[in-house]
Amino acid sequence: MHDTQLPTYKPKDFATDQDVRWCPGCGDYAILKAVQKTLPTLGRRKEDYVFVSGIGCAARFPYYMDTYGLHSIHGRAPAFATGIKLANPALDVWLVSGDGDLLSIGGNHTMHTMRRNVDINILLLNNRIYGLTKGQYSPTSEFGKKTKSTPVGSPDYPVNPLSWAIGGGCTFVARSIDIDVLHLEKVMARAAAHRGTSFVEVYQDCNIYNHQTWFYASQKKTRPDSTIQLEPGKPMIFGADSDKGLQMDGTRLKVVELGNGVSESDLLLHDETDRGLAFMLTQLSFPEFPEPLGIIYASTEQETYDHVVHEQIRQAIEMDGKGDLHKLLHEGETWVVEDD
Amino acid sequence: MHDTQLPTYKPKDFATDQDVRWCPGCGDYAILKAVQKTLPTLGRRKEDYVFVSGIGCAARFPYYMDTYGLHSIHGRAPAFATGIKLANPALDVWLVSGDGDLLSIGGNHTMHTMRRNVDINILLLNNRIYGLTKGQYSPTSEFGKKTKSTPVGSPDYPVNPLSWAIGGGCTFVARSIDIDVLHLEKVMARAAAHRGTSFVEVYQDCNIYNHQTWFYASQKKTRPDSTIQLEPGKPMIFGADSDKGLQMDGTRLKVVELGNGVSESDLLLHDETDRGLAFMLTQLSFPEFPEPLGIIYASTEQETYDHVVHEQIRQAIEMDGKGDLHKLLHEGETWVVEDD
Amino acid sequence: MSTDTDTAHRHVDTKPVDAVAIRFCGDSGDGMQLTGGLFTNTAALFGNDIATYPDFPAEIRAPRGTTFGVSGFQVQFASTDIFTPGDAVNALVAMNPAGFKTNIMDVEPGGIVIVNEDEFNKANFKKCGYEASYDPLDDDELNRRYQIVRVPMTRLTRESLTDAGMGAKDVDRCRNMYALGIVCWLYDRPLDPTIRFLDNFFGKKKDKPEVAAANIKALKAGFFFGETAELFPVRYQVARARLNPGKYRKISGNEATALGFVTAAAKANKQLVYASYPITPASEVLHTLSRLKRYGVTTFQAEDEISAVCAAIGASFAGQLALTGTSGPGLALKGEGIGLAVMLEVPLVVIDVQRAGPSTGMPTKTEQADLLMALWGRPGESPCIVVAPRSPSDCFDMAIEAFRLAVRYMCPVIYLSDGYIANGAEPWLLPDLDAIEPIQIEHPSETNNPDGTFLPYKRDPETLARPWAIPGTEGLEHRLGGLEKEADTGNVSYDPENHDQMVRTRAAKVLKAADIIPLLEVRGPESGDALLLGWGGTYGTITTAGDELREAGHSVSTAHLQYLNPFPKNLPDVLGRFKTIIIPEINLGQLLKVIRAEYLIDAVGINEMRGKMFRIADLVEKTLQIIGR
Amino acid sequence: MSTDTDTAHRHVDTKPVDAVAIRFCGDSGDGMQLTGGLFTNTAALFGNDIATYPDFPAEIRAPRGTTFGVSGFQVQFASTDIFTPGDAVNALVAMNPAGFKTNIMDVEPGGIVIVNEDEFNKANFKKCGYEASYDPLDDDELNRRYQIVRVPMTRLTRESLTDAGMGAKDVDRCRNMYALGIVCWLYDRPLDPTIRFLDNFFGKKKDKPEVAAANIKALKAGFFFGETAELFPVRYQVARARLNPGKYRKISGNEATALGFVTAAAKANKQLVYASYPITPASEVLHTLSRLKRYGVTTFQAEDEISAVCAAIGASFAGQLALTGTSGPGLALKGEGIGLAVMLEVPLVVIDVQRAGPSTGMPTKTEQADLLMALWGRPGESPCIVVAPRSPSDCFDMAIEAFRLAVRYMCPVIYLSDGYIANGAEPWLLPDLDAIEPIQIEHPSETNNPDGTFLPYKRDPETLARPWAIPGTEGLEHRLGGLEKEADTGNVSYDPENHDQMVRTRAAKVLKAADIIPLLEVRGPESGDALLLGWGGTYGTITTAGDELREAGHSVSTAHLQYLNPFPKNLPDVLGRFKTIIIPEINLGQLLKVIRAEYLIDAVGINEMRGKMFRIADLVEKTLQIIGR
Ligand SMILES: Cc1ncc(C[n+]2csc(CCOP(=O)(O)OP(=O)(O)O)c2C)c(N)n1
Ligand SMILES: Cc1ncc(C[n+]2csc(CCOP(=O)(O)OP(=O)(O)O)c2C)c(N)n1
Ligand code: SF4
Ligand code: SF4
Ligand SMILES: [Mg+2]
Ligand SMILES: [Mg+2]
Repeated sequence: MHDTQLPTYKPKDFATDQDVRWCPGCGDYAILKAVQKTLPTLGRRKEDYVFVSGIGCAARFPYYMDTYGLHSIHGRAPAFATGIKLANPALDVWLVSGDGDLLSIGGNHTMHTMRRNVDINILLLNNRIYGLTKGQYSPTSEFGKKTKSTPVGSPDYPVNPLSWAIGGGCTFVARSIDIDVLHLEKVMARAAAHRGTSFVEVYQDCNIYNHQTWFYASQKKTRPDSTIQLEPGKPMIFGADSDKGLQMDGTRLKVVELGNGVSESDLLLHDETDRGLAFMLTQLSFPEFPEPLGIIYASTEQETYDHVVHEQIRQAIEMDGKGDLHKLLHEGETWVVEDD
Repeated sequence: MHDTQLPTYKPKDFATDQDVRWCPGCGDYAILKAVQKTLPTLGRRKEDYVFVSGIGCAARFPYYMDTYGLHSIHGRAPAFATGIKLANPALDVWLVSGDGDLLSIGGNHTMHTMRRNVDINILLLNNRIYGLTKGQYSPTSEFGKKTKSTPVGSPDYPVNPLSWAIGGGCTFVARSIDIDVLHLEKVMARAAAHRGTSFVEVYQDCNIYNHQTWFYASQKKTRPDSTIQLEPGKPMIFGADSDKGLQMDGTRLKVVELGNGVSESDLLLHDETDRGLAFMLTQLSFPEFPEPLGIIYASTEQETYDHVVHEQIRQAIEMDGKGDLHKLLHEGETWVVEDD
Repeated sequence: MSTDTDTAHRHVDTKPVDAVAIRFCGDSGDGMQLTGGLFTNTAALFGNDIATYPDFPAEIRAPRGTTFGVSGFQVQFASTDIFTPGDAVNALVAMNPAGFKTNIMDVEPGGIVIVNEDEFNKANFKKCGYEASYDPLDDDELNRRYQIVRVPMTRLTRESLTDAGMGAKDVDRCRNMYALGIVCWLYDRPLDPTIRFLDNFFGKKKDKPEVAAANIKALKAGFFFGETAELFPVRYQVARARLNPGKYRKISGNEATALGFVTAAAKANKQLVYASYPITPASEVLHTLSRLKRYGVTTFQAEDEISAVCAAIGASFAGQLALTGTSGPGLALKGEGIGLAVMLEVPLVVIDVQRAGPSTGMPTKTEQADLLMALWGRPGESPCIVVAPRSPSDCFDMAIEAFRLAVRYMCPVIYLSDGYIANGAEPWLLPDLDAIEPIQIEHPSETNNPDGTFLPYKRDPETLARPWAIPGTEGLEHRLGGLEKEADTGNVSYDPENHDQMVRTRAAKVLKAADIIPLLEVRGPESGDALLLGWGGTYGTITTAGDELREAGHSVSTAHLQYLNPFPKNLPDVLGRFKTIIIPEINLGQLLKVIRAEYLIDAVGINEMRGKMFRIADLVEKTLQIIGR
Repeated sequence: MSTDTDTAHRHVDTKPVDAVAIRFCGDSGDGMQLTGGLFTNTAALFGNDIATYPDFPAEIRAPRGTTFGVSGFQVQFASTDIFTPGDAVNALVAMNPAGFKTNIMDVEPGGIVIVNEDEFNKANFKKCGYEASYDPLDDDELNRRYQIVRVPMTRLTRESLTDAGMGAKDVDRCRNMYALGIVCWLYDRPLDPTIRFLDNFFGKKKDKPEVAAANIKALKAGFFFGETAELFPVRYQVARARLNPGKYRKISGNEATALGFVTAAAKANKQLVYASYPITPASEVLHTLSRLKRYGVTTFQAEDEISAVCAAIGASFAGQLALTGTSGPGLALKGEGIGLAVMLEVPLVVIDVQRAGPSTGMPTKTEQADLLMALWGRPGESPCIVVAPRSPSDCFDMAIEAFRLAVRYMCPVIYLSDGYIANGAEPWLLPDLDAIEPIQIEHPSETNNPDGTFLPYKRDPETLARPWAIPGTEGLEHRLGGLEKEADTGNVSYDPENHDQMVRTRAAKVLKAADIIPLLEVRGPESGDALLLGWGGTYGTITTAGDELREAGHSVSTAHLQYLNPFPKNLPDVLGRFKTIIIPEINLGQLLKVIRAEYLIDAVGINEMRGKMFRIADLVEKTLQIIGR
């Protein structure tokens, strides 16, 4: 079916003819653009991509990607994605959905997909609200947040998606931001390269029901002090003047100011493979701490689920040969009734 | 309804007349006994306890407790428990169920209950297998484990229930073992005292389908070297001869031998309120590390969900008075049609 | 202002009409819901009977000018009793070409179409998919068919607000009030109620008196424009309706549902625990109830529908009135939980505000296709009581009924609303709270067995209900579960005879509810050629169609089932008195199936699946076809 | 050994009988399933027709000696065509008082009851709830009613194995073989097949030749005991049956289900992807398929049933044959997912091995009460094809049928098995694989629109199915989803007419399946007084009852529906030819409802909810009551 040579794609080759129906100003536009820019760089054929989603504003994503796509039902996208990989592990499956979809109704499927290490890429478009159903609080909404369903404030403590992913055994955990398309592209390229489940939280602005919720982390002015860019092996440094950093203090992370005897070389180096450190990093939250952006955790120690499953089949065949259906049916004790 | 004085209960006051139908040798018996021994010490009335469970061998628990009980459906016990607390926060709700029930089909409800910090006590009877359905692998079964549904070995990486609980925001996380009734009682008493969700993993032997899975941690001979008893503020020491301990090594925990210049005072002290440390502790697994027993994490910083919800109601009434239904119906623009 | 409107009378003739259906349409950002709502209030306060239906776009904020971003609001106001927002639109207000394009075919021939001419330009034609070279306002065919009235509303609004001191965007936002002003003039309606609202809402609540003033100015400008511009040859007047005397308010189905359940809890002396997960078109019930904490309401936004139904069952076990609510996809998820409630025999009410399916379907559109799922969508023999409100205000009454039955028969009750009545509104004669019967609940405090033990499944011989003993009660400790229970003791039992007996008892108990369910009433003669039998949100439409058929001399009566399981006891009688039973439904024939199976009657369905209400005219026509006239 | 058994003939007379039903019962630990299975093999190899049914306890390992820990296994073997394990038990083997107590009432009057006398002691009486002072073996009434044969099996087994060099526990474990030996003697059956098995299983597979030897010794000892002890006045002999010639094996429904689906995949040239979550009584399908990796089977044990159905749909979208399986509570959870498959129009088969409900119910017991859920348990108009195997071996054929239909009509097919046929076993005439028609699948590789685009919802005019284009195919990229789709393009559409059309098309497509569904066959005369119409696992029982009724001179025929949606095209014809239609079901009348609604026939139900199969005698009697004889 395939010509042997990979065509050269442009971002617009991945755009469908459907009108994009998000609200004006929605953060999802930028993310869509970033994905459409990233795919041509990944060296895969267009027909091998499958975009899967649940239900929600974010979950409209597949309609705008000129690849194979499945806009499924609320919360179950990870299960569909798993099924697709079981049926055809050669496909490159991207799951794009919202915080309500992947963490509220779909939290369990997301978790089990992560722990199994199914080889898919998950983009969690986190706007801390239910957009499509017009503004109820989501599992990432702040405690006390007033929304349509919590007129005097949310009584739930939010879940921290990245801590939960680390705790649930995910092998690749990262974070990016809607408005920073370049950063997004970089993170997505790494996610795509990861074998196993990659889980990328994207801070996304819902222009209508939760506008500016991430502005502290996304706007030029406040961003340097409220976030920290992680680079593998590099010291953890941040601040508008690159004058702050992170150090270990016993069992905990602390913020230190550079100068006064503290230099860059005294800072903690980022180690993507250190799960304990990764957990601590995901726990950092503004304003006490800068919030980490980039690849927080990436481990290649585990096999992917789809690989193991198909390897078991391959080995079974290798050991005992391809199954002979006739023999299978005739297994066990049989007897013959003769023609009288 | 209540006499004012609390009756003095004995363990057998909490036993029903129903035949206990677990297999001979099942670890659940010891846990049942421990619970029946613990309740009389907690200072609550019998009629205020509600035991809730899902489906599975472990989930038969409520039938054997002479309290109120709800043997619900598979995986949903946390939701029933939440509903009970919403309806009547004065009740003392215990949720007892298995690893399949609470982590596989019920993982999401468990997680959301924990992050909301609903004031219930969860006992996870973890036998790393589906007992009731006769021996399929569970989310805590080891990678490669051969079971009825995985004849050549499980292709899933297991979930670590305690890491996942910490990552999901649980405010009380502990571990105990079926055969150590005294330890169990101690842990359960602490769990009962905790305001918010307490999550106790109990290593439980399934005598029929997964016998001896925890023997390294439960048997006298191997236990001292394969587990570590955590005590708040105490050094982390373990081993048959109390000759080993844990220290921080940069961002990671390491095992050290005592002697040769390393003394008890060099060991890490257990701090129940340190979530990052707690995460690292839950990651320890035998044989590389001893597995922690006791209270791993306990934080009292958060309010309980049921409290917040009922407090919102109380405050609403305090501010604007108890609602007047007549006024409510007559709200907004009304008009009168006169008799002609 | 009211004097102004009086003086307006001299300019043109006023023609009295019985009823008028107006539809306002435009972009989601054009404020059509507000405009329609304000006109509705005006008509209601004046004393008309009213019925409204909003038509939201599926998207949150679709790009401006697209057809899928069109928001509409229809109101019928009348001097007679009306039951629907009307079939054919007598007057359309179209704020842009997309609105015009998607709504024009619903306007009656000769109907008035008021357009904001300024928006009819090439750029906008393109956005909504008209050929660039085609201006629908110049289309001869359309101009022959309708009275198209062009008003440069954008320009006129701007001109009237030159000195308002507001930005262009804010000025343009007042266009809807300009349009409303024109409509108020055309239908001879006072501006006072709208002015009052604008003052309160923008002036007081939002603390933006300048916005209030600008809107009021635009409103008046529109009114005076109608008066001066002589665009309309005649004004219309719809006299007061003869409604039952009393105090009224306008209410939508979802609001009435929320208020009904709150009232049920009050009448039962209980807290209401509402556990739900947001879903269109049911979310509003959650929003409304979450604001009613002072009225003894606890709301729980669960992580999903399964959690919601299970939490509700937990709350019921613990002794409160437990309610869960959703739409079709959520009801599918609740099936296993509802089955447990059947087994536990605890009271539980489940709201399903039906929407167009299957699967995600068309979430903002209405349908009646969840009936069979409500009846039988659970494993095993798992009977539930099923009720269905028939109009927005009926939601209030049926909500109370639902809990009355759930508590009396200790079982789940499924309450089938739909998008049409949930979002539609009508005048509601406010009930006398004292006249509503209390909901009797008795929680035992004593054991019920001579030997001193408690038998949680010992039944009341009259209702077959078991006692509702609740945690916290000394001495009545007991355990419930989903395994089959032994009669009386409730212990787990695998005994064959016991199971047979329990299955039959649970079924018999639900059927018992027929003892207290009101008999089915027939509108029109008690016998005749045909009976139009309906259920749920089609009430208004079917009733109107029936009335029209009888007026035209046909022997057609109507009846509407609010109780779908069990049926009213007189249903077979009623059915037997008509030659043909016709069952119109917005599905492929679900009640039809039940009626045929139950009574072996060759009933005939009228079935449409268009995501919206039947047209009355279609019902009339199809009925005539069936009865062969 | 076979020579030994021959010599046995001289001791007592041998009486030829047509059929014998034996039930082995005892504690779960007593190895009754193995014993029954071995006897069945012996009978089958001998050439009898057989039918078996195991009766597992609900508990994993209940405490020894309790009634709820009793495990039973019934086998009927016959020289005639039989369809059921038999109503009344001709011979009962009871290894302990609990087994005796729970099974004795099923033995026919005058039937043989062989007991292990050694276990009949006070301690055991207490465990199973007999009064301590009461020894049932001494009960005059029981001794009058049955031929109770006391054998001190524990002692005799021990004695025979004194020199086996095994511990007491292991020795006692051989008692079941001792019992089997007695039974083999009584029914004149060779020991060879059992000895072969014991050698293989214990000797080779488990590498415990001493265990094999001891068991064989006990087996022989039992046989000789039968021969010597003169406990039985007569031996029985059941001649070879006249089965259709060919090669046979014994097969249970769950096994046949697994093999059928594997065969379907092979015939379609596809991988089988089975996504499931364990649940009684369906888990065995997962266990079996998980061992068949070499046959192109991928199994996925999902985290729950929702994940399982969704993964299956994903696998189907990606182009494999996708299967999911569960029991009632799980089917409830899959409803939303199945609805999506209806909308996506992808092939999917859903197994429901029904068990007694509602809710958790009685998981190890059988029932037929999920039919209405299978038909209608989803929101919106969401039609599925529904099929139901009628016997263990029929599971193989219907599994292939299920996929043939799913693939041809691009829709979900629900396959309703039940606990009775899932666990029951019968001889299976091994099929000729080459004679099974291939399942044709065509994945397009070219666009289907002259303009070069791909129309994923362009239908085949004959089947109304859409093309199954799969990811990885260049140029056919497309997006599917649960929102209503525009005809042909599959784009999201809220158009009212389109929705109406799509709803009707999906329904019409499912009805199209009637084009290739075999016509319903009648057993007995083609017309008459009554037709017993059944579906699913009741086939054997209803057929036998019908045969008996006809033999007794009644004008009663039988017919069994394997296709429940759509029905075979000749069903109305068939129904019209009988005066009374009687529908026996293990539910409260579910097929009955559908038949009544569809054909307005006053069919009558025979309904039992005892968690087990009808008794043939009861069916005969109730039928006679209904037809008034
Ligand atoms: C079973 C089911 N329950 C509820 C819904 C309604 N629903 C649709 S999207 C959504 C939440 C959307 O929130 P999120 O996933 O954060 O996406 P966003 O719109 O914010 O991008 C809900 C509750 C549904 N479609 N299906
Ligand atoms: C909806 C549903 N799916 C599946 C089942 C079958 N089932 C019952 S218990 C169980 C798992 C039990 O495992 P676990 O929770 O670990 O309990 P254990 O028996 O090991 O104590 C399963 C799959 C069910 N009862 N309901
Ligand atoms: S509602 Fe929010 S998330 Fe949804 S499209 Fe609009 S801006 Fe984006
Ligand atoms: S199967 Fe295992 S977990 Fe279940 S009762 Fe038996 S020993 Fe206990
Ligand atoms: Mg969101
Ligand atoms: Mg378990």
